Amino acid sequence: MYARWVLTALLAWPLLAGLIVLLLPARLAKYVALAASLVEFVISVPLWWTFVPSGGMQFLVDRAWIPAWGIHFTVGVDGISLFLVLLTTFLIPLSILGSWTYITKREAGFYALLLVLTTGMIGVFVALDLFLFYVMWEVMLIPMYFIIGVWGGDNRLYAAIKFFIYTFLGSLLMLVAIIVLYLHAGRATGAYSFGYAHLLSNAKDLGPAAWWLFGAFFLAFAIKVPIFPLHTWLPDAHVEAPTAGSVILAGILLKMGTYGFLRFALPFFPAVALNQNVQLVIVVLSLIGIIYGGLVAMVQPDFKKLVAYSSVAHLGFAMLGIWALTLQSVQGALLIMINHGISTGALFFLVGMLYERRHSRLIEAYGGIARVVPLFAAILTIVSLSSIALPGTNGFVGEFLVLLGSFRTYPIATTLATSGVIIAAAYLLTALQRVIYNPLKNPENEHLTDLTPRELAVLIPLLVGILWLGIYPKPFLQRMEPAARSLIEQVRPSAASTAGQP
Amino acid sequence: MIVTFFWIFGVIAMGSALLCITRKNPVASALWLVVTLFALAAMFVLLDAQFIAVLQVLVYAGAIMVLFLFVIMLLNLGRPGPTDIRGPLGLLTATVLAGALLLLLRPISESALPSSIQLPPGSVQALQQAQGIVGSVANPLFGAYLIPFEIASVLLLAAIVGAVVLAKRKL
Amino acid sequence: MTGTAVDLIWLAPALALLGFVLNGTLALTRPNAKTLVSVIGAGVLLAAFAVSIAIFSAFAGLHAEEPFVFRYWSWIPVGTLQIDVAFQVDQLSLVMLLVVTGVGSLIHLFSIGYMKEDPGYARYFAYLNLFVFFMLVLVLGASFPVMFVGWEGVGLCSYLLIGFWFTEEQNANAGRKAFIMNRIGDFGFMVAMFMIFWSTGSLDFGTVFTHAPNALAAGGRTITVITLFLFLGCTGKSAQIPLYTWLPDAMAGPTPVSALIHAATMVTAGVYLVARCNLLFAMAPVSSAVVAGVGALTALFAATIALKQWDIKKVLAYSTISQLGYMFLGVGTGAISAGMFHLITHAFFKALLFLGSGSVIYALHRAYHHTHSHEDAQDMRNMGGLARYMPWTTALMWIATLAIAGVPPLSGFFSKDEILTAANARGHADPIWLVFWGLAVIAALLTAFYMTRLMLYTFHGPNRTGEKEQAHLHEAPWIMTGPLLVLGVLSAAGGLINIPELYHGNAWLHHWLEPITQASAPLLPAVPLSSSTEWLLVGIAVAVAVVGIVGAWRLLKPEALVPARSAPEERGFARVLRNKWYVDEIYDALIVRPLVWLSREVLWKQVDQRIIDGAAVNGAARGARALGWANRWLQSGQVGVYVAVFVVGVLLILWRATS
Amino acid sequence: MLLSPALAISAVLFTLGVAGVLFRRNVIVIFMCVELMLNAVNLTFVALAQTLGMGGQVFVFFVMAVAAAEAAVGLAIILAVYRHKQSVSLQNMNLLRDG
Amino acid sequence: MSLDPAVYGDLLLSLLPELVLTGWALVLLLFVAWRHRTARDLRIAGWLTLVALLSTAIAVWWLWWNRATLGPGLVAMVAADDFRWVADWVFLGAAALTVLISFAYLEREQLLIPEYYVLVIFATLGMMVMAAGADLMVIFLGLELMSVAVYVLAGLDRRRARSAEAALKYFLLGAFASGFLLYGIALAYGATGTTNLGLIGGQVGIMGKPSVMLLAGLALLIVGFAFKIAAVPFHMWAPDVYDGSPTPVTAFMATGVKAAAFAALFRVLNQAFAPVAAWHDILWWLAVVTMIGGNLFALGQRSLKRMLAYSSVAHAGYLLVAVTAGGAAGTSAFLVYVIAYTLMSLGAFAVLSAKGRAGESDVLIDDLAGLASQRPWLAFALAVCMLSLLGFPGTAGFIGKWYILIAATSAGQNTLAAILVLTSAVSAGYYLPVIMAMYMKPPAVEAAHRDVYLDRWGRIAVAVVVVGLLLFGVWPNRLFDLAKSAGNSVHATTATAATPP
Repeated sequence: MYARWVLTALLAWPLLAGLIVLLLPARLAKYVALAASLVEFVISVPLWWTFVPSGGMQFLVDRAWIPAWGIHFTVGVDGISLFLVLLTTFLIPLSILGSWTYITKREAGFYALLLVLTTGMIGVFVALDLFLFYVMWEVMLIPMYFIIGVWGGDNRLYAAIKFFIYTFLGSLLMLVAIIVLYLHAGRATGAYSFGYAHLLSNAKDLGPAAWWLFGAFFLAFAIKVPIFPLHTWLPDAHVEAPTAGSVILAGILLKMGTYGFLRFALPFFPAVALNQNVQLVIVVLSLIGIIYGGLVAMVQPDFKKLVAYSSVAHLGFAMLGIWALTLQSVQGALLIMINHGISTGALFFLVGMLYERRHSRLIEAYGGIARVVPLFAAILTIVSLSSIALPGTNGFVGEFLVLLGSFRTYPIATTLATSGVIIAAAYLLTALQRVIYNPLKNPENEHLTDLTPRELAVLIPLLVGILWLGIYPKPFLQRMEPAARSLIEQVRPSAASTAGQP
Repeated sequence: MIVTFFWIFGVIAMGSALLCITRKNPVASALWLVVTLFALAAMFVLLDAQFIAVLQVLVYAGAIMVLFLFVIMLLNLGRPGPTDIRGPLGLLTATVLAGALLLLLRPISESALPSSIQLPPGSVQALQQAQGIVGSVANPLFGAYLIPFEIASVLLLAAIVGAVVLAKRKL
Repeated sequence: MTGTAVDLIWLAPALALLGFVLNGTLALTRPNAKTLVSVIGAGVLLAAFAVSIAIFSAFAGLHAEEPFVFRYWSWIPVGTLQIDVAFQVDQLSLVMLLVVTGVGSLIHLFSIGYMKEDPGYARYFAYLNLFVFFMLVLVLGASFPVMFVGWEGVGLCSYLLIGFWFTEEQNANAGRKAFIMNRIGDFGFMVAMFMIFWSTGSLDFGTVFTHAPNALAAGGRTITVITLFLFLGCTGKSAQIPLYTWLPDAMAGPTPVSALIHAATMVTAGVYLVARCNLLFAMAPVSSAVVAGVGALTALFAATIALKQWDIKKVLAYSTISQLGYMFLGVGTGAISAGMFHLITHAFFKALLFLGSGSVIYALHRAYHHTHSHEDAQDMRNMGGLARYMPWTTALMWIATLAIAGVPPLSGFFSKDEILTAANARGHADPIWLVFWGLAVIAALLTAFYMTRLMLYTFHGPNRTGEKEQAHLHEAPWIMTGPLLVLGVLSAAGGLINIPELYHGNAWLHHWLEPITQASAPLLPAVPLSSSTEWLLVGIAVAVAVVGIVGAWRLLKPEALVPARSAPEERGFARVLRNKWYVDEIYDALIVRPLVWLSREVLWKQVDQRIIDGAAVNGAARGARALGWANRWLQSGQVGVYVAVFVVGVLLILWRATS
Repeated sequence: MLLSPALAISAVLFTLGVAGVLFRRNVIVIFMCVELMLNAVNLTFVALAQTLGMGGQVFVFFVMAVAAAEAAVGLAIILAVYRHKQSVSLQNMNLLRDG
Repeated sequence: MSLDPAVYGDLLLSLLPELVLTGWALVLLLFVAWRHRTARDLRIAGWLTLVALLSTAIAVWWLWWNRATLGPGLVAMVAADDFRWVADWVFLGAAALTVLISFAYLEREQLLIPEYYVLVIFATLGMMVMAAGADLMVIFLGLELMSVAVYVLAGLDRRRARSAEAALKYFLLGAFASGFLLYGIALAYGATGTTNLGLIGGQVGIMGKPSVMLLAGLALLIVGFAFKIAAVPFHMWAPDVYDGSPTPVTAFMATGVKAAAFAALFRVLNQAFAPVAAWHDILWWLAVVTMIGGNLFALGQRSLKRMLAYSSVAHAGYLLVAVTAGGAAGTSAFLVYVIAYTLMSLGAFAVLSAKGRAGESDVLIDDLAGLASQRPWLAFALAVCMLSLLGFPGTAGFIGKWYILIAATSAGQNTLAAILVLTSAVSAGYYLPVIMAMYMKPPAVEAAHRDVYLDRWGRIAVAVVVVGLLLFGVWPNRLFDLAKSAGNSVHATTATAATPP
């Protein structure tokens, strides 16, 4: 087993590095930050081999923090969180490299915040103490708030505060719910602790309280996902944020919502979550997300907004898969979470690179540039295809699994959801055509420079990920399966036995 | 007999209080307040609190009210000026609010004290017989109530300092 | 593992992929290394073709009844869902393999000449190789998902190649349209896959077809829905009603592409799918009827449109759609071998026709290029009398025309006749097929007519290209006419692979495919036709063809034609046909525009921006702030107000306490 | 026997004090009304002291001290304000307000 | 160490801190009478004050260390328990921080009034008396002592009409409110025959159904305290007075005065009126309207100082939740939160005092634009304070809020908890703009913040605040132990109702 301290290190190192970077002169900042993030990645990589798929929660660390309330510093990963952690450590160096020339003011602060953000995000994924989880959940809010607000676009202040208050509002009710759970468990057992396992095992017989507790958790996560109609913070935040911000927002932050559902909302309140009406509502909302998100994306004049709305659609698939609770759908949802991180991240990078050259995110500002920047065009095409789930790319595996799995539980809904693949093709190919194909009308585009080696260095890893996950996802699926299985068994004992069987 | 007297003084007190708050001239108000205070002093006597009654006359009606009048004169508000009584709307609101307050305070006067805490009737006089009128107040004051007494002294000191700070001509 | 050349099956797609990788790299790095590119591009295909032949012969030697499945790696293993990257070698896939690599090689060679001048030469061959790769994955895939990889992959390549000259907006549009319409089909394919998995527990062809009979009630609702969804996929990929409209637009791509993708191979994938799943379709009579019916209808419908097209490639496009209709009629009828037979012969003569038209266009294009004129090099009204300038092409294209018209003994005659016969025979079991047969016969008449029209206007009568241009009209180089020759031979003699017993042939293809079809055979109504009836049908078919050709020859007056620029607009019914029954317009008005309008005006501007964001979100924020501001008139600095509020508070508290 | 009349009277006086504060704008008069309120409370204390013991009377003693202290400070403040505004009317005390 | 109230020695010992502070007050008074001309005299007075506060704190610590309790009889005028000691530390800390930020301020504003420090000490003394008082009489006197001193402090800046007006408004309404308080005391006395909290509690216990007189008394008592803690609807003086007073005084009012009033309220309600159900209901409503009102009204502000004033109202609402929750948990939560609140609120005012001129009433939130780029450390400090006020994890404010939530929910007050968090979310609407202005907006003019200045002492104060906020935010354990023992000390009876261990 890999060193026990690995998760602690993953949490502590970026924070430390962030503080150091903050004090560095601007010109050094990005180099140090990049180095730090790479170190972080290197620390995290061995998890991949040392992780034991059937080992449940592992790399556990459990230290008393605030004994007065039974608060512990408890961290660990299982098949669900492992990949989100790796995704985080994978995307951060790329984001730093991607901001190399994009960020021109207060570099030190920017990169420091990125690193602090890393701690927050990893913390959310590995926390096994609900207090710790909540703290991390909030902590990652501030850096993102600053990243949008300080380095964002013209309308950044509005976007930043909207993002903050939206998330904050949702999470605060969850805070109350957590405390109620804590007291419930405490009264039941006499042991007062925020430990995940403890609360989970004592979340039974909540009675009607379970309903509004679930509601509180649901609100917090639904906003993050985001589920229609709580999604309107997303386009603003995505559009205004700097490239790295958008990448991390889409790549990781949104996953916290779906992760929250998998880790907390479902296992804690299975009775509510599987209640007929609740299922209906959530499935319908996911469907709306898929179709509505796609249709709205189709008519966006702003490329970033388009990608933002496409995220709504993608996450809709994930939600559907999660709630369908079959082995295939859940693993598919997990894959979608990873894929979306890679593909959408790559899309945002590409848009950002275009923006750096022409300072416009509007689709009609371009057109016909495939002739001028063939490499860019080729990569943009590949990424778009992965985003519309072309077989052979990562996108397909996830969507296919989700739909196939969900079909068992919700045949009609899934059939409707499948039409999402048509819409996806419609909006992305249209955008693709209007950006890189068509006559090259705007003379400013005549002299666009093609991708630089640095930009390639950012994109190549993502492309590798796209193809790897598309052609040989087995290593991922293997590592997820036991976790997904046990989750399903936990939530729907009946579902587990039949999961996958016809 | 006593009750009647008590009521007489009570009515005087209330009447002059009413006049105090309705006279437009501050000086008049102040003087009517003095009348109220005197009436109260009389009632104190009827309530076996002669020493307090004396203090009432000396400290309140004497010192404090003189201070008031002094300020009024100093600020030269004695001469007839624009009235400071609020307009009809203000008065209406005030009356309504005050009426409501009185309504809510009324039950208090009817509530009888629990017998457990009541001293036998006349025990106060007995005490005064034994320790003298002043002594009966002084004993607790310098015994059980020593601490509040000292705090009061500090309070007065603080007040003096404050008054000086605010009032002295140059800073 | 058979220990024979069959094991090398992975090599065929691998070669194509290699070609793509190399050419792709060249396209991005050294786009002008044309010789290298052409060597790689065509080379890998020829190699693949060689491999295919080797495999074919090896396989034939094994006399295998069961398909060989080669599993390479586990792709998507989740619970009981075990999808491997696996290829299946059996009679059916091998036939397709040969067609794809064979015709593919020829078209690659042709392209070397045709695309010589093009700046995107390397990119073109990269795409072409990639297409072949995906096409091979499609036909070799041993499970629905793997097949689906190829299925969408070829769609992608067709998208890229249609929009190859992307600087023309309509080309890019055509590519997009093709992809999206294919996606509609793919949607059906996916849903079908889900249902198949949850009803049979697997997606491997082998397992599915063995479990299907027990897992699914023949003629039941599930199997019908499954097959209908599958067929939806086919209509998208194989351009059948209602999803055919992308194919004519697809002619925007380079002509060899039209030959390879939109005539010979990709568009037949649907037919292949139905053939592959013949058991499932056989279990669902309703679906079979739908398949056959749609096929027959498409055959006729497309033929009518082809009557009035002026763009030579458009004519061929509609004829392709119509011929695909025949194939679906065949496979829908249950005559798998007939359908496949027609698929093969069609691959030959349609490829020939396209490439021929390609060299015609090439010639005109060059001519116009010399004179710097911007006339339409594809409009038949600008052609005429080309026989004088390009005899080879003319001759070869006549062969193809007669073949497609169904004139004996050319290949098309046998295949088409077999389909008609099968349909007619099935008609004796359930009469609806007689209607299909009738439609198909009329379509045959029209086919003969419009093809003759095409030849007539293109190669005969006076030349309308222009005085100056005529000097520059001449035959295309050998690298282009060579492949034409080969295809000419195949179109002529292609029938040999499946001469029916009627003519004491050995019906080789039919027997070859029996291992594939035997499972479904017992489920189909067997109606043996008396040889007299068969002869009658043959007679009808031939008569129809002859009538069509002669009729066209008599009725049409190439001399009367005027060049495109000065041509008058058609009137009446002709105009309806000219405008393809206005189907595109109808789709646009009924589906596309409303959807876009809904998305932009309602969903985005109203629901998203005004209602959710404006009213709910910002509204709440503004409301709270407004309440805050509203406090200012209380907080006016007037102590009187403060006291009043204070007293109100006192009253409330007193009241709550004492009551 | 005097308790409930005393309580009633003091309640009335207290209310009158409050009413006065509400009626007037002149700061000094308002302050006087506050004094009136205090005296009303004193009456309650004294009346209670008759039945509950000397504690009440002692309390009145302290109230007087407090009243004196407040008077000293309060009047000083009033003077300070008057220096700025040449007025002791609450109407003119509106420098501090929202907005 | 158990002290017998009957023995004068013990009694004096139990009052040791107050006596020490009084002694220092007299010393300082003499010094002031002797030297009151120059700025240097002023500074010396300030240092003396710091020494005074420190020595008092040590006295408190000594008593705390020896577990000094005043018993056995309940008849004592003052209580000696951990609650008192902790509260004393809060007051002394608030006073000390106030003094620290006063040095520069007084000199800058040319307020060369050494008596200022004397008054600060008197006010602190009053607060300590309030926290100590086990008898309504003592509490009342302490409250008056504090108030009288603070009235004067509010009007200290005599050159400015705003300051005088603030003093007047505070004084008038304060006197008015203490009238109600006094009446409440009288009625309570009448209903129980005593003013000693313990005895009242006993009486109420045997009384059974509380009499009207008692309830009315309780209501008026609550009114009296509600005014001092600026609870809606008795809050309306706060914005104006805070606005007009010299900023250090404002800080002192917002923290010390509020804390003292709360401390007294706690003692009164929990020791004298524990058995009376009525007050829970009253305070529930008071808390709700205060939270909602305070936060909504704050949204409407553009002046930073007024915004902070309203935010202090909102925080009074949060603290009221702790009172409503009651029990030992409520008390501990209250202490933790009040400590956090004192720190963050003082920090905010400290930065404000550095930014502004002439009473800062003119500093708008947008005037902070670009502060981060020109005064990064100040901006950081203010940002930390804002986040802490917002109740953001990692800061003491969050820990405090969390504690209050636990107390409330464990008392079954889930609705109250929900309202608390929702209103906190609203508060983001006015705390964030401050951060936004500092970090995300460019300065209006080049030298917008050139004259922003904190002297050494001010910096120390701000540093203490920031470190404290972050430290308690991450490592609150010692704080909890303190608060818990203090909480239990007030609740000999009601301790460990349904509270987590």
